Amino acid sequence: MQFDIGIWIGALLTLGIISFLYKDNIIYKISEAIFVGVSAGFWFIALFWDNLYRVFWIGVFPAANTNAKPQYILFGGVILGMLMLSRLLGNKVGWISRWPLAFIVGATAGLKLITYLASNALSQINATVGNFVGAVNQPTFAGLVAASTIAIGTFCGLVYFFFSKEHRGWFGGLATIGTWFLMVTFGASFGYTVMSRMSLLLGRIDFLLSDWLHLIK
Amino acid sequence: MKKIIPIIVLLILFVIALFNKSQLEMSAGVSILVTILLGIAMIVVLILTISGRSIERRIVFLFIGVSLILPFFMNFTLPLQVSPEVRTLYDALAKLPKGSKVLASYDYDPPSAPELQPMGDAFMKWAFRHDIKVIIIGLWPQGPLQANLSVNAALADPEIAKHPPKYGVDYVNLGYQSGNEFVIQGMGTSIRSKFPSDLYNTPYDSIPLLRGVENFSNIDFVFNLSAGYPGTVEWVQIAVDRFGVPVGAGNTAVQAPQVYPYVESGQLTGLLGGMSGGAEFEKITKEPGQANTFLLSQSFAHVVVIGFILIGNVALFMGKTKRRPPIG
Amino acid sequence: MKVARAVFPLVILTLALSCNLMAQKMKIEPALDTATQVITQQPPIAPLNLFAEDTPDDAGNSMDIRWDLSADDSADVTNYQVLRSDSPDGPFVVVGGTTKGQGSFTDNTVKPGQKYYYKIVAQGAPLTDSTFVSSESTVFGPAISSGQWFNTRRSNVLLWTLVLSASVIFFIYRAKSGGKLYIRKIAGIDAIDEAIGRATEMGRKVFYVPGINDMDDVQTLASIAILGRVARIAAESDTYLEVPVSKSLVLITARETVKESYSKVGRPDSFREEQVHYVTDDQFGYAAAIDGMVVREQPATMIYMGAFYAESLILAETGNAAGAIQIAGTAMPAQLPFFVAACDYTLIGEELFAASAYLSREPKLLGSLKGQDVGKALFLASIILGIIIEIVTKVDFQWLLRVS
Amino acid sequence: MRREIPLIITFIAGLVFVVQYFIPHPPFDAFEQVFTNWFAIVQAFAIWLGALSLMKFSMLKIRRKQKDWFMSVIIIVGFVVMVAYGAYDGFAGMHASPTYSFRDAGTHFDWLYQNIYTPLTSTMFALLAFFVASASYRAFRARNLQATLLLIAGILVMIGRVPIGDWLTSFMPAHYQASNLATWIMNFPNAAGQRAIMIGIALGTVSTSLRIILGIERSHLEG
Repeated sequence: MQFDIGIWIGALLTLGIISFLYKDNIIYKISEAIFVGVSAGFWFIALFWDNLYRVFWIGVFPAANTNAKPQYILFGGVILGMLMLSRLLGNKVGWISRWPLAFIVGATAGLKLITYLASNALSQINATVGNFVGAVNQPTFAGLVAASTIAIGTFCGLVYFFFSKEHRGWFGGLATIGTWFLMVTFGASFGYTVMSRMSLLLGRIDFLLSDWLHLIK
Repeated sequence: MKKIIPIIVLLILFVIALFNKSQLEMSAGVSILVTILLGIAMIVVLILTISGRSIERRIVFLFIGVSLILPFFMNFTLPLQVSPEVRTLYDALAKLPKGSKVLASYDYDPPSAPELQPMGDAFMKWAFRHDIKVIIIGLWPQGPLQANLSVNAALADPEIAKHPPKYGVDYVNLGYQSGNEFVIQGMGTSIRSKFPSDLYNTPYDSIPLLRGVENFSNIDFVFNLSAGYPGTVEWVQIAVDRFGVPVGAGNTAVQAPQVYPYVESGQLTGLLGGMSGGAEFEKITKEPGQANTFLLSQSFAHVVVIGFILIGNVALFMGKTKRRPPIG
Repeated sequence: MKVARAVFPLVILTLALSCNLMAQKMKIEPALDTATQVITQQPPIAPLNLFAEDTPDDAGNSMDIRWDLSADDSADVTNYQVLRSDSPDGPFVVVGGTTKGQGSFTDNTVKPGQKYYYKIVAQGAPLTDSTFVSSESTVFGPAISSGQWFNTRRSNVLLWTLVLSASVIFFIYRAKSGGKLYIRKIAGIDAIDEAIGRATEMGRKVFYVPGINDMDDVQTLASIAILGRVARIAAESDTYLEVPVSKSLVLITARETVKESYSKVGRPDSFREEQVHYVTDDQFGYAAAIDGMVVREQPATMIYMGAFYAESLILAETGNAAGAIQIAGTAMPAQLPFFVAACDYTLIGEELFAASAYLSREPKLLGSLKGQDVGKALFLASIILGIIIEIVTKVDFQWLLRVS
Repeated sequence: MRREIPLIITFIAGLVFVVQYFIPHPPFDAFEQVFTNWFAIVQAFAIWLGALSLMKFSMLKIRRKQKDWFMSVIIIVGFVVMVAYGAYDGFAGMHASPTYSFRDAGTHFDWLYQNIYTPLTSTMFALLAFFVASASYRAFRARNLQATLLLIAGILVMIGRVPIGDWLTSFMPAHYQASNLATWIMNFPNAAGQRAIMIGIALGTVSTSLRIILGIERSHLEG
């Protein structure tokens, strides 16, 4: 007799979730409810210790044996958080919670505007130009083909995203080539995703067959 | 009647779980027979689909389940070619002289373990066998605990167990630190400032392995296992681009396509992508493990998925599958 | 003709492949340098011309140090150590080092405004475990670091930011003042009205899933903007809209947004708080819960807008099996194929960000799309111009695009 | 005024966080990290609202005795158990010697994590394998040239990443075998498509962010 209560619970929950594939049933419902409750609790606690304790508390009151300086600026986050919770006090005060929200939305917009422009757009265009110029300067046929594949693909793919011009004629032709490249990209992602997902299922099957049923080593 | 079947199945499983002590294995003949049966079943599906009777999705589910489970009991291995990006990583590791210090960053959590744990296990076994010192950290909270699983797997190896590596001298686990890419940034100046003590609260300075380890310039190689953010991209952008330490990585298959450009440009010293990357790494390091046993199932599953795509398409061109009417 | 069109790209692909692979075959491995080193016990010749200066374009916490390699670099030197002191006479402490062949180092541990003195030690063969034969350069100093107020290496990004912002703002104002705008049809967005209409007819719910990222992702911001329009359509047609969310800040924002939409169309009383509810922060816990809701409540319409990861297919397949009309939009490339496969309509990448503008039909919002297109045209032009200019004139066009 | 203040805050915050990118001088150099930290702290506060919403939603179901109200009881119990043990382990760990974290192996929290949370989340993740297969059968049809390209690329990559692929194509010269074809697709056409999408997303982000900063897109702040 081998009996490990943890493995049994794990196995039952695993079967419970998988049973959803057959149809919705009571075991799935219970597993789902446990999942929602436990995971909400998990993140609640994780945010408490990782964000509030580790980031804020340790940041403001660093341990004595490290020579870190207390970062009083972190109180700003607490103030924002408090304002956010003002919503709990009802509609009379609750509108204040829109201020921290406005700050977060504004800061996110500003931050992402610049980082996306720099690291998504400019550096990708730069790489496309760089690849091509590099291939021309040291010409090999394969290098040229590769660099032009990338340059043409990027160019036509972008054409597809034009909103203010009708996709017709030569412009439409470029957009169509663009969609070809997008589709190959999706296909490649699809292939890799299949591989990844199968591996995950293998992990679960291995758990059931080996840890629970002891059918394989 | 229908309601009783699942209960019976469950009961059988319970009995096996409680009392089974023997392991199942199919002989080569049975394996081939099973494979042929699976193929015949697919052909039946094809015929049904062409004749306009699309099979239910639950049958598709069953196919996937069966084609993943059966190979676990089969006993043959497929020839495996080691791809160039895996070889690059191995060559970089193999070039390290004895006593080199490798920083192993485990940046994933249990859901991604099936793909990344085999890589971690193979790496740890290889490192212990070849007298490479390993410094473990994690940018994901669960990472260092996954690393401990790898250490345990390595210590269970009978040959390594004869001369077991010493904690604190041959390997050390510095635990998790929050702050994502800022942790890597900080380690560039001082590893001590980011990891003042190890996982068991031993102060940094009283760990023999870390004597003289100030920052990346004292690290010979970084081995990163990554399932997302923060992960390989951040290691490349900061540790490689700013501090010049070589980084090799293992990634989940989903993430690998986004990391390929860095391999191509040489910023990343080798890449293990998904289960097949893990299997190739196990092969080249001669540390066979889980990825190799999974690979057969993986191959079966790919073939079945491709089979279903083809069946669906053959049916589209030859048969009478109903298309969903457009809405409006 | 059709066949030719289909075969053409395949032929090209095969040709390209074969050429590429042939060329790869022909690559020759460079011969290995087999010269062996003789380690002598002589100290290496000291490095010369040590120079230290403030690292430009930074906060003032680092110093660039350069030196000419020792004349013995290729033979005797194993590595260089960088030493620093507050006074020219020492004591000097090691702040870092480089391997042989590398004559520059950035000291990241300086304080701005303070005087520092540096010297370099070239180390040769080891005598014992911790001592080496070595020789020192002359001391350089004082060097002072300082912080700058503008990062000149980023002036190109500033230029782009200004140009793009200007074009977006320009078209917003032009649209406001009545300028005509053509915006192409975006099928996925046009379908939203119909999809909600279907839910109204069937008397079933509409689910709106705003993705699993928090408010610090622009995709979520875009999703909230779309939610505002969707809620308005739902409120007008008196269809029950349910929004399960996975992040608390999204909960707050989405609830406000939906509430506001209801009161905008004059039905503030039909809004109920529980229409927008939090499930769990957990990716798969969230997916499991929505799966359960979909199977049990059989919504007529599912709308997925925002940042999605692996849960995309779990949700979309379950929604599909439940027979819901599904419209998705995300900028996550890895998830797009699955949304394309399992949903009726999918907004790809940039289309997600255009959706709220397109749905609102407000001229100023549509104007911003036009401005966006100007940006796209500029990017396309820089790909072509960049390639031509660099090849023909060797001018460093890439300066405009380099990000550091 | 109530309406204007949030818009002004958004505008100023947006502008400051654009400008900080160009100023290396303190204190601007630390703005991004400060925002990251603040955001983390706000998240920790905000989750109280989320948890309350979950509890309220569940309570409502129980009080109204809606169908499956018992599941709501399980949700509440699961939440409370996890939070209680997490809090207990965290505080106990701080005062123990040597100290430990609530996540360390051997704590109650870790037991719950390993035996309840991990199987559930891994299995939910693994369901994708089934859904991928059913989507392949049902939805990936070569209806037109675009869809055909998607399929061909997908199949080549899938077959190229397992040993069976090279085995099936072993009659071809090594460079034409499945794994090399897959690598070629990943490196070139895939990279091109990824780039086009990334650049498009960047432009969409710039334009959306501008609309928000300028207060033209304000559905999130109204009311």
